[in-house]
Amino acid sequence: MKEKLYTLQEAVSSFINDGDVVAVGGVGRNRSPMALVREIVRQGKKDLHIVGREKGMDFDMLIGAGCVRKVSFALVSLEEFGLAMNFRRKAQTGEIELDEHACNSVITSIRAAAMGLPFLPLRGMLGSDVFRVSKSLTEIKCPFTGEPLAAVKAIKPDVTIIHAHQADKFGNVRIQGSPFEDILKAWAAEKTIVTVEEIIDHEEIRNNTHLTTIPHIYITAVIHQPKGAWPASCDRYYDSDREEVKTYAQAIKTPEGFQEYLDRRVLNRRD
Amino acid sequence: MKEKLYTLQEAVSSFINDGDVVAVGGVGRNRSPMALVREIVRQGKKDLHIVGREKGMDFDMLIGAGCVRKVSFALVSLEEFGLAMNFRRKAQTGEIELDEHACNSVITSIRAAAMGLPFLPLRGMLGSDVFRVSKSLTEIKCPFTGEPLAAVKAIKPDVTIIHAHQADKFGNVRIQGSPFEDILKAWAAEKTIVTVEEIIDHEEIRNNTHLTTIPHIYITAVIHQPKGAWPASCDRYYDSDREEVKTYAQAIKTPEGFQEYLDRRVLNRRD
Amino acid sequence: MADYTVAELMAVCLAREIKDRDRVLQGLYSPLPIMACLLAKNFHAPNMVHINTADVIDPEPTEVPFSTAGPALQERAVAYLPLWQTFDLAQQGKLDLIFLGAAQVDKYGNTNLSVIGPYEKPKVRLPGGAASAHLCAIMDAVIWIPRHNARALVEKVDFITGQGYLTGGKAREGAGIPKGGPRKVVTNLCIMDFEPETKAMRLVSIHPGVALEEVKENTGFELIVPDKVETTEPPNKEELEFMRQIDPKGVRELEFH
Amino acid sequence: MADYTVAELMAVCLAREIKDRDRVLQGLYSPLPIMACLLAKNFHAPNMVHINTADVIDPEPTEVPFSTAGPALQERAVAYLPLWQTFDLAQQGKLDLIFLGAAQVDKYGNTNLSVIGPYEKPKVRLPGGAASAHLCAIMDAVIWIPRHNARALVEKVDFITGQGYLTGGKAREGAGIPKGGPRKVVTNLCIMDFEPETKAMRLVSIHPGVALEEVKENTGFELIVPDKVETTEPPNKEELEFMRQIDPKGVRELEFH
Repeated sequence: MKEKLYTLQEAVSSFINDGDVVAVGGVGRNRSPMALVREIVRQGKKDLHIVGREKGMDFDMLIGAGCVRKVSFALVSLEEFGLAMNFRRKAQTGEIELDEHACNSVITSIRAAAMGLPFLPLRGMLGSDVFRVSKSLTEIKCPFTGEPLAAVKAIKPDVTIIHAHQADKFGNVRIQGSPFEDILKAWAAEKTIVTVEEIIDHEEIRNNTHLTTIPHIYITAVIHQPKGAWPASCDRYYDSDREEVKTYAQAIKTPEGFQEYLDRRVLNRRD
Repeated sequence: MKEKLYTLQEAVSSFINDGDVVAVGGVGRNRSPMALVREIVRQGKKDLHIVGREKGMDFDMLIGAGCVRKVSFALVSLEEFGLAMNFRRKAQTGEIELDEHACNSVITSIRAAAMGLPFLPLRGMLGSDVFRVSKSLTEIKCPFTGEPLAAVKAIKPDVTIIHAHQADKFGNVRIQGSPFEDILKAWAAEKTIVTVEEIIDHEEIRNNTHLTTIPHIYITAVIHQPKGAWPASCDRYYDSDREEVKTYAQAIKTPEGFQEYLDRRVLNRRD
Repeated sequence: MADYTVAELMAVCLAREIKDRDRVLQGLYSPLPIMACLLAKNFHAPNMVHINTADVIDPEPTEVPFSTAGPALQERAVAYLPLWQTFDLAQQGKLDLIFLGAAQVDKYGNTNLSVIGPYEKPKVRLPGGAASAHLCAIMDAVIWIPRHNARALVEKVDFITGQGYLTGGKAREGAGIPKGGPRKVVTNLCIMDFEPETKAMRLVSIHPGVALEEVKENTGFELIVPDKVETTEPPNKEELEFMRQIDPKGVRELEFH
Repeated sequence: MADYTVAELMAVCLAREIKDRDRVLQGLYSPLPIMACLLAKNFHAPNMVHINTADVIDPEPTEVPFSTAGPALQERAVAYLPLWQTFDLAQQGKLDLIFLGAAQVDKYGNTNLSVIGPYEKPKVRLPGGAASAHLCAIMDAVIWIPRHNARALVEKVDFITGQGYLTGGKAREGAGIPKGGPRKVVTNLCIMDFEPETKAMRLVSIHPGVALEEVKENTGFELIVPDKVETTEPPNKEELEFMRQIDPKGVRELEFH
């Protein structure tokens, strides 16, 4: 096994390239890899194709900061704090390309890649305009039963970014709460970068085989980043910081407000 | 949640019917649900279609005892103790129908059912005579890339039988070692019967959410059956009983020897 | 004046759609559905299975959190269940009910959470339909609308995110999605269902204190009004006490500010 | 007389096929492959990834168990990895090597573990090919044959369970399975590979004390014999000590009794 400890700066500059397909961990404002997101913004990555299911501030910030070319998603929202205004604005002007999905079709596109397949079949989707307008979905017939199904095109991430609870220096990772699709995203990607609350001893991994949720073969870089999900929650460690999300939700009502937020909370700050 | 504690006899008589598709847990001689297998033999179930990946004494005994109509498998062998002679004999005479697979194609047929799909695509298989002769496999083209793939027909078990380590009375199950495909098989089946080494308190389940490997919604019956895998191994509880497997391997060299073994070790004995 | 809020009334209406042993998925930003699940489990449907977006099954939260995928929703759960596995369950036909929010719902129960205006050049880009385009095709859904008005209840949605009965009648079957469909629509004014033949939306009951005219005026299409329209049964004392105890911060009111 | 057994020699030959950082799957009833994985990891390939049929990754067993899916093979592993996930990895092209046993192997490296005689009415029904029909189509394999004779090494297998180079040359590409293929065949007499153009089996090295004639006589087809044939490098003292220490019960000898 290879040691894989990096700083946030090193990992983002070494393993994320302009134009990459980037799958982003977490759901809503829970266990989102926000420190990695902010570092991507600081490093000014461009033309990313970001992929996730139900996303919030992470997607909105990357979109607002101009890092994004294309979005594969089922929902982008700030939950009770309202709309993801950067997403809305850039979608309305056509500055970002939308690859709209249902939760399970975007999950299935990741799952196809995780299984090493170019597509997977799916029930449902038929009859929805999401299906009708999508370039990632088409209709097929089961070769055995003849029944109509949706086919979902695989999305293979160049990089997956997730925040987890613990890892050893070799990249044996423990998620100690809701798994979301983080594990599928790590399986599917060429490279996976994980920030963790704690670095634990390798012996601890060996002594508790059953607690490892993602083994080292799926992990490219491990970053010790306590509070790396902030202002999202990290199960067992901290809840989401509603005040910060509210501040963000207020700020993004205008492009100027968002830029001011970025300057203050991201660009002139280090994680 | 419903209480689901049964005796071995009740569970097999209530939930397994002649003609059922039965997925059998474990691999080789590890965590095979042998007490359930023996009870199926004692109750004289007929025309079963048994499904597993790399199976041993469990499949051979069910086949030898005349419970089986069809076998979906990738390998049936007693490992270092040699051939599964009941399997061999009845395959050679045509008394059982063979649905031969590779490990991953039989797993994928279960996985398709677990995903609620009539088929799944698969890489590989092409060029093999296993593929050529199979009624469960056919060639398809990816609707997006055009590449040739195998399609695997779903096998939906009527019943899955597994042996696990612990469960509460509601059927929240803990597997504390190699998962094999037991979890997929439970997800896929209409009904799942599990024998366990220990019944644990429901509070213990609630206090350690992360240790539950199969939640109650997938489980139909829980049987407290210590040594329920014997003579197969049960990780952390006991290793396989090589003497017993050797005795079995000797016995099955002739149909008479097998019948004598059945009488002595299965029919005139209770688990 | 009633001693309950409209949020509390709606939560109870949603809860009543859950039968004992039902398997129910509660999604992200679903303050009323989470109340409904906890109410059902605590009162009339103790064996319902509550699956949530925090990826657990049957949690026993001490207090409802603001983010309905938040860590508090893992509390005392019997197992983790990744959402993709819940979707597998739905594809197997083993998930019984989802609750569905929408910016627009039309006469045939189609829902829109994608765009107002044309898809490629939208007037308003909405957040997206989350699970709906998948699940609405294969199972039962109950739709909740906190603001019943003619912009939310429309003749025809601008974009079908979640499949209702499409153009009504047998259109769902024709589209290859015979199973399920929207069962009820619960709003701040009333409860509606779908007439079995035409699959057009039909009034079931009106909330206490609401006039039939108010419902009609705020509905953007001609609602079927049967001869007999009930008054919605309000929450009882125990239900109210339970909600106030498990939700002291008022998560259930989030959509009504 | 050599101070090592042919099993030990073959284990070392298999081990040498493992490069550092290779991801290797070791299957059920695979006494030599398990020795090969542990040898490689302990000596020349410390960063190889050992994935096994006990569904774990990188175990550190104290002692090799008889069943190569046995609980002892979970010891000190870094994680559980269900086999279906390992197959997903293989489909992604991220598994580097498997070892493959066979009842028959032919000139083009096709292997048979299904039947002797016609498929529908076999003379002998064999146990089945386990992972081979899937993995042999998409990755590199090394085949081990404990008894090199003309019944095991045949002109043409009765049934292709595991894909080799099919009818040789570009036949694999033609069948839609361009990647991988058998790399080496290690027997109790020698090591063979496949001639790059015709994909026919070719002698690489003969084990110490074995005559070329013995190899030829025991091979059921005309083996390509290059001008220069090496003698197989025997296990060294450290390798032998390691094997005897980690395998005191002689699991590695199981196929040679």
